[in-house]
Amino acid sequence: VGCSSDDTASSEDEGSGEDTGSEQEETSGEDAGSSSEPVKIGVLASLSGALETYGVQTKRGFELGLEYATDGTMEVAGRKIEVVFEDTETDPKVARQKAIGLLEDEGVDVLVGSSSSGDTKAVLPIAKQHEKVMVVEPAVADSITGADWNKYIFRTARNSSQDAVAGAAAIADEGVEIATLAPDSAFGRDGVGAFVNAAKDLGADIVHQEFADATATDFTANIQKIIEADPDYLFVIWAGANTPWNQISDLKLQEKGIQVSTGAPDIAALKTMKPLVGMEGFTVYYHELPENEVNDWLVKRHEEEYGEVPDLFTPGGMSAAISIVEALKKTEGDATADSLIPTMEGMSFDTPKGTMTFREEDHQALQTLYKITLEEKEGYDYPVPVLERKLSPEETAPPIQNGQ
Amino acid sequence: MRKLGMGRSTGIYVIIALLLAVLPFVYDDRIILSLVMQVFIFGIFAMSYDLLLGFTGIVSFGHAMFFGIGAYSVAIVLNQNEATLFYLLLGTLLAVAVAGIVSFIAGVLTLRLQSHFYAMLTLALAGLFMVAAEKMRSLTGGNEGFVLMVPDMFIDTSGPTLYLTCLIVLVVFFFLVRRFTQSPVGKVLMAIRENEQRVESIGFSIMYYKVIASMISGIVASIAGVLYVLSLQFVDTSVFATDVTLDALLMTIIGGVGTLVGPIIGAGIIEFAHHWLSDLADVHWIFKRWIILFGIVYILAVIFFPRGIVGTLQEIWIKRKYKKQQGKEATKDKNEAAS
Amino acid sequence: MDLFFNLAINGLATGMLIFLLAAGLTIIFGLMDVLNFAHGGLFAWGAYSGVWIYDISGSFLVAILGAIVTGLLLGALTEWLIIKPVYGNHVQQILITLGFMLVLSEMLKVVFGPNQKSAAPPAYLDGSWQLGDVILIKYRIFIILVGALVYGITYFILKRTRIGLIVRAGVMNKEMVQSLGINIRLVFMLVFMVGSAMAALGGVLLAPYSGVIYAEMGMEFAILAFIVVVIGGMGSFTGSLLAAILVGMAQAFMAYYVSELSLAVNMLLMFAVLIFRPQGLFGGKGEAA
Amino acid sequence: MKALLELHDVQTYIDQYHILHDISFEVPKGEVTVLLGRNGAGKTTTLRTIMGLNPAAKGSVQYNSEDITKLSPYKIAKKGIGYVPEDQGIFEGLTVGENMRVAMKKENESTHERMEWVLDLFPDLKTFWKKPGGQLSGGQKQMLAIARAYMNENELLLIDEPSKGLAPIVVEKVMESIQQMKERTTIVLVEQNFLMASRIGDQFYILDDGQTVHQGAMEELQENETLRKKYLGIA
Amino acid sequence: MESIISTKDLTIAFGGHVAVDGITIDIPEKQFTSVIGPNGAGKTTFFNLLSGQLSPTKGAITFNGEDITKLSPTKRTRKGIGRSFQITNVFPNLTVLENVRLAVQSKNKVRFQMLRHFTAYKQFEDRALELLEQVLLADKAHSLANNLAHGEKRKLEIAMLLALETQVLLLDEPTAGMSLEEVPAILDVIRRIKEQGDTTIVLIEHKMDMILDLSDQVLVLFHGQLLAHGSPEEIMNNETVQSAYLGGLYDESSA
Ligand SMILES: Nc1ncnc2c1ncn2[C@@H]1O[C@H](COP(=O)(O)OP(=O)(O)OP(=O)(O)O)[C@@H](O)[C@H]1O
Ligand SMILES: Nc1ncnc2c1ncn2[C@@H]1O[C@H](COP(=O)(O)OP(=O)(O)OP(=O)(O)O)[C@@H](O)[C@H]1O
Ligand SMILES: [Mg+2]
Ligand SMILES: [Mg+2]
Repeated sequence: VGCSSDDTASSEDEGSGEDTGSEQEETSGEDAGSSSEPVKIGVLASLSGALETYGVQTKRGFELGLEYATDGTMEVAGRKIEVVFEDTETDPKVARQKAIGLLEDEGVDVLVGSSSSGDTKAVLPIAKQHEKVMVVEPAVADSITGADWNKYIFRTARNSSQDAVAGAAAIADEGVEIATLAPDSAFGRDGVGAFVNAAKDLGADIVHQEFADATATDFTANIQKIIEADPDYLFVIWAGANTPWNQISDLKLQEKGIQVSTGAPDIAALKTMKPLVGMEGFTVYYHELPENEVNDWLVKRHEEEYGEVPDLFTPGGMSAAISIVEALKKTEGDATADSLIPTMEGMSFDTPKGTMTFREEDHQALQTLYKITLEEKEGYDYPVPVLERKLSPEETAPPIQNGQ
Repeated sequence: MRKLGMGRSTGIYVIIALLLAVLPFVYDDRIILSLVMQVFIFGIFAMSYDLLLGFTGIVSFGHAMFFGIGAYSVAIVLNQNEATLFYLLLGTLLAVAVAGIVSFIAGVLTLRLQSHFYAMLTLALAGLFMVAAEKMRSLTGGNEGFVLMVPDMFIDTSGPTLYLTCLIVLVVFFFLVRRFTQSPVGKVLMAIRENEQRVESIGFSIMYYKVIASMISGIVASIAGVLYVLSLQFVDTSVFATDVTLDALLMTIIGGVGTLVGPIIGAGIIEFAHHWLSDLADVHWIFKRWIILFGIVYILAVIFFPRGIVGTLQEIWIKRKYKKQQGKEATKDKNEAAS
Repeated sequence: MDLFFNLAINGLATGMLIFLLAAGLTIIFGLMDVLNFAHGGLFAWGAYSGVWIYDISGSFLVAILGAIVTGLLLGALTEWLIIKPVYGNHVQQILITLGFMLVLSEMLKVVFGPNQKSAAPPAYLDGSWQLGDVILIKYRIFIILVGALVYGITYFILKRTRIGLIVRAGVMNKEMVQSLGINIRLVFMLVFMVGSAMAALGGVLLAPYSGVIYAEMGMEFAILAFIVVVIGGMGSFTGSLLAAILVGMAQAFMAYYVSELSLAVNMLLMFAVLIFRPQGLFGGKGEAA
Repeated sequence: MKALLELHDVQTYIDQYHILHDISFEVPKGEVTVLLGRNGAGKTTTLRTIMGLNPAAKGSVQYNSEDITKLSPYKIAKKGIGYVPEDQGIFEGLTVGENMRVAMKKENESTHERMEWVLDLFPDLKTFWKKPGGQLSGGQKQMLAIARAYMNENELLLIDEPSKGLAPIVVEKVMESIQQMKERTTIVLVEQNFLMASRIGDQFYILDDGQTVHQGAMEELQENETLRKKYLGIA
Repeated sequence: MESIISTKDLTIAFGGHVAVDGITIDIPEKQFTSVIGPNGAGKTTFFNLLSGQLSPTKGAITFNGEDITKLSPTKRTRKGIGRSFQITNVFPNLTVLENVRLAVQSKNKVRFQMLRHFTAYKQFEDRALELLEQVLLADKAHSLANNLAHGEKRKLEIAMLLALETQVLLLDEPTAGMSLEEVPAILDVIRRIKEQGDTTIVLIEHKMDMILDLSDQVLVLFHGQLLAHGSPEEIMNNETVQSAYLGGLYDESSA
């Protein structure tokens, strides 16, 4: 009763970008396999709550991605593509309900999502039960392509280990002394673990690992310890709202000869990093970094549509869309997992971040990441990531963790 | 007369339960069914909360702790062993035992003090459990949690097996808890809510009763946690979050404190209001901010249904009865005057 | 020794910040016996409105005043719409203020957008002084001073005027206070407004402190404030100050010396207080000051 | 003489319960008017209705020829009406001294004088000046409640069962004090202690089941045994 | 005469203030003892010590020869000391009937029965109604206790106490605030219990006629100490009692 979701962005509103899918007709979810039927894609994202900004980035990217990959026809191999967006509210329970609704009531053929690792993990078993391919974007937890993985799961997002490897590649070298600072959570610990391995591989010394309460407002103690360890670099993995940047600068780390490095976040969060101008680090995406047609198209269309540049996770959403459309082209519209999985394994596709490849073993997309420095620039109210060098997909390839 | 009334309400509950039991066979909107199942689970949880708040007058800010204990006990036992019914039962027993012990300790430590100490102690304990779940990463996977295998019969979480299991557990616990609240002990609990000191001086030791209430409530809550993790096949530290406690609290208050059916109805209202409001996001931009509407619902509920839905209905009913009685008396007086 | 000073000063500053947050709550809770779960929302509104005003006016002082005014107005509105129907009923207070909390937080996104906002201290409070190895962060010293000032003024008002007395009497027996010719409704509203203004002040001061504000900050910090109120002893104003400082210090020192437990500091502290000194560290005879 | 306070056909509900059905009486200035009646007759509710604590649904309350039926309690109190409630209304967490301070509308010479007079009347209060009101003995609370009401320059005092729980010697003091107050203040008294009521009352009203059923001068009741039997059950 | 309760040097101090000061007294079994004294003399506090609401700073209490100084109020009630309260002390949001039924239930030692329905205990309800009849409150049986007038609450209080059928009844100003018309009825109830002769009653009252009428012996407390102790007549003629407690009022009322 009243629960059929109307937020399907069908081809009618292509180019309108506004999510007013009001003329949506009811479609029965049965035998979606026949080629006259549209292909349905369900996208799970945090469209409200704390991760709303990420969810919205994914959504915009995904819509533009479909448009790009189908040349605006919103059709692939003769089948229309329909998308249903659902808000997970960053609550695993809701995510799961929405996923069930998408699969069973809407009858979607492919799932995409979601903004948080918890939401995503709660949905993984359902994809398996329903034997539907799920493209994970932008959740980062390693276990999604590790311990909790199943064969229906593909990921266009980079995982924590890739971040870590990129972070290491940006600063680690023979004899360099590095300390780390991360939130005391699975996210922080996994990330540091992977970073430490990667950095050691490159010959660096890890002199101190510091974990802090992610909700704390005061990081003095943590920074004190780092000062005492006196490394060349402090590598910070941080997510969450209370940031340590102000204190890092107030306690004059840089003046003590400790360089700070971290992954650059989205633009809103970059604004809080003014004290870190000059920092060397890496990023997943910043719209000025990649040089390719897809990205040019994305930046242009995104500005037309929304009056602003694409942000951290917009290309991820777009990549997910492109990967699905490309796979469907190859299967000639067959959206069943049986034909999609073999097609997607090892598949390469062009994204705003260059070419990505789904690794066969764990379905993780190998992709380019960027080594950057943060610089002050005229006309920007935040420190701008400036390209140092591209970190190639091979260079940042994470270890395979799903036992395949 | 009271006996008769009781029988009738029991009958109504049984009929409703039967209707709910056939629902999955005649209605196949899976999302609604899984929503109804969540209502069952949170109905149990809210009911356990009401046992504390509504019947004994104890406020808890950390009730999520028991929910989380239930969820993690089963999840860890199933994860560390095989996903069979046997281990599910073992996990459930573990949940009950741990919840029983923790609620016993929390109760003994603070229930001799004013009630907000229990509230705050449970809040602290829930926080500590959350940190523990986060720290024991080899068992729990930290705050990101882990996906778990469940016994085969429950694998299809939107199928009728799990649905019916939740319904049966709800019904059983509803009648058990109701019987408990209507037993002599239940009456003493209500008296404690009203005036502790007086209960002591008519010869009951309140500590025993409060600890009993705390334990039963904790154990029932842990059962809700068990079902929750079965329905999610995934667990993370959010089961210990204050939000979970607040949900139970809101369900109890909206439904009607001290009424038992109230919390279940409250769970239904909150889950469905949540679902529908958030689904309206595309009808009008305002619904994108459905949380605002959700908040307004709470506010209006307090203003217009200060005693919760069920409590307010009961009150109206009592008023009616009183009016009738008055009317009768008035006519009687008139008749007398006339004669 | 330098290390000790660094930790102590930063702990103190954090404590003062928590105190500013908790002060409004203590007053509203301690004097009026209202469990205000929307307190965090008022706090977040103070932060957002302050940062917004700072952005357009360029003056931090104006921003602080603006936040206080926002707090006063929102406080009046809250008391009038939300709190008035539920005086004396904790259960209903929880429900209605939580509802209002949702509205307040989400309205932030409607008004200011869903993104987190960055905030920096004004130039004259930016940076730090270095004395040997002791680093004094200017903004933190500023917070400590403001905290002390707020405490002093409030303490004076509570001790030296009849207002504290009247409010407490009003909570114990509202009818009787009215029967003595006091418009307790108005008094309650004023107190509530002041409490909200304190929350808003805490919010605007927190913004440059942590560098970033976000819509969910209210709930996160409100729980911390509640913990402080409990540790300090329900309704004891001085207790909240000392408890806040204790929490701030504990966070700083625990993070350094027993970092494994740093996640659990607040909870452990509250746990210990409840077990060993349930009336709160400084609670006792229901003194409001 | 013009009546200071008049009630006309007052009807009051508490929630849905109809408590006062028809209360009418007049309180002449400078006299002591006693309300009598059995438990549950509605005496307390009548005083509360006058104070605006349970406002009348129908009928009117006139004070100094002004309609105060719908005013809020604090406005009524401000007009110069003092109230000693049946349950004493002690602020349990405040000390005796603080209880007195809350009650004082202003502090000046005359209130200081009053304070001295009151503390002479009830020396216990002075002894326990710093003790929380909640820890007083039953009788001490009663004294505090009365003392509080004496602190202000009131034109009318509503006193609900002042003698309850007081030792005989204190009852006597309270009676004297009421007699002294009478010179400045008009008093409405609810009192079960008939001896006391008859000694200081000028006129009486008898309430039964929310209605005023009888009235007269106090002497009349003292002399008329049948009346006493009928309404009060005493000889 | 057997004494049922004896106190030895019973003392309690609140901070510096000694509210009950070294009281040593035997309360004879199956007799009617009254306690009088000025306001604040320590009468209620004395009761609180006997019933266990407070524990003494010094001294001991024995009941039926057993030392009960350390027992909780609950235990003392079960052993047979029941009391009523000076301030009205009932369960406000339960009905009058439920208030009394709880006391009946306690008397019948139904304490931890959590599975049987309460209506299975019909006899409790009957007994409760019977008690309400006795105190003239039967017509209010189904009202919430909260909605009673003050005097009615006092009666409820007495009904709850009677329900416990304890060996000792401690009555703290049971008729305060009760209307003149109804005092005799309550007195009747008390008198009837007294005449049955198997209950020990201790009464605090300020109504002298009542004391004179009912008491076998009278204790006078003054500043926490036992000032005098004897038959009602002796006490009435005691000059200190006359001047410190009774004032002039008593003479006239008895006249
Ligand atoms: N809050 C209430 N709700 C319902 N009924 C009430 C309430 N308060 C009082 N009553 C009823 O109103 C009637 C009158 O009460 P009131 O207190 O005015 O009596 P009273 O004359 O002062 O009696 P008493 O001498 O016992 O103090 C009583 O029957 C009482 O039961
Ligand atoms: N809990 C307490 N804390 C401190 N002082 C107390 C406490 N209880 C009683 N007191 C004091 O002890 C003294 C005796 O009080 P108690 O209540 O026993 O008097 P009482 O003889 O019953 O008087 P009344 O006739 O007025 O009821 C009083 O001065 C009172 O203030
Ligand atoms: Mg009365
Ligand atoms: Mg007494």
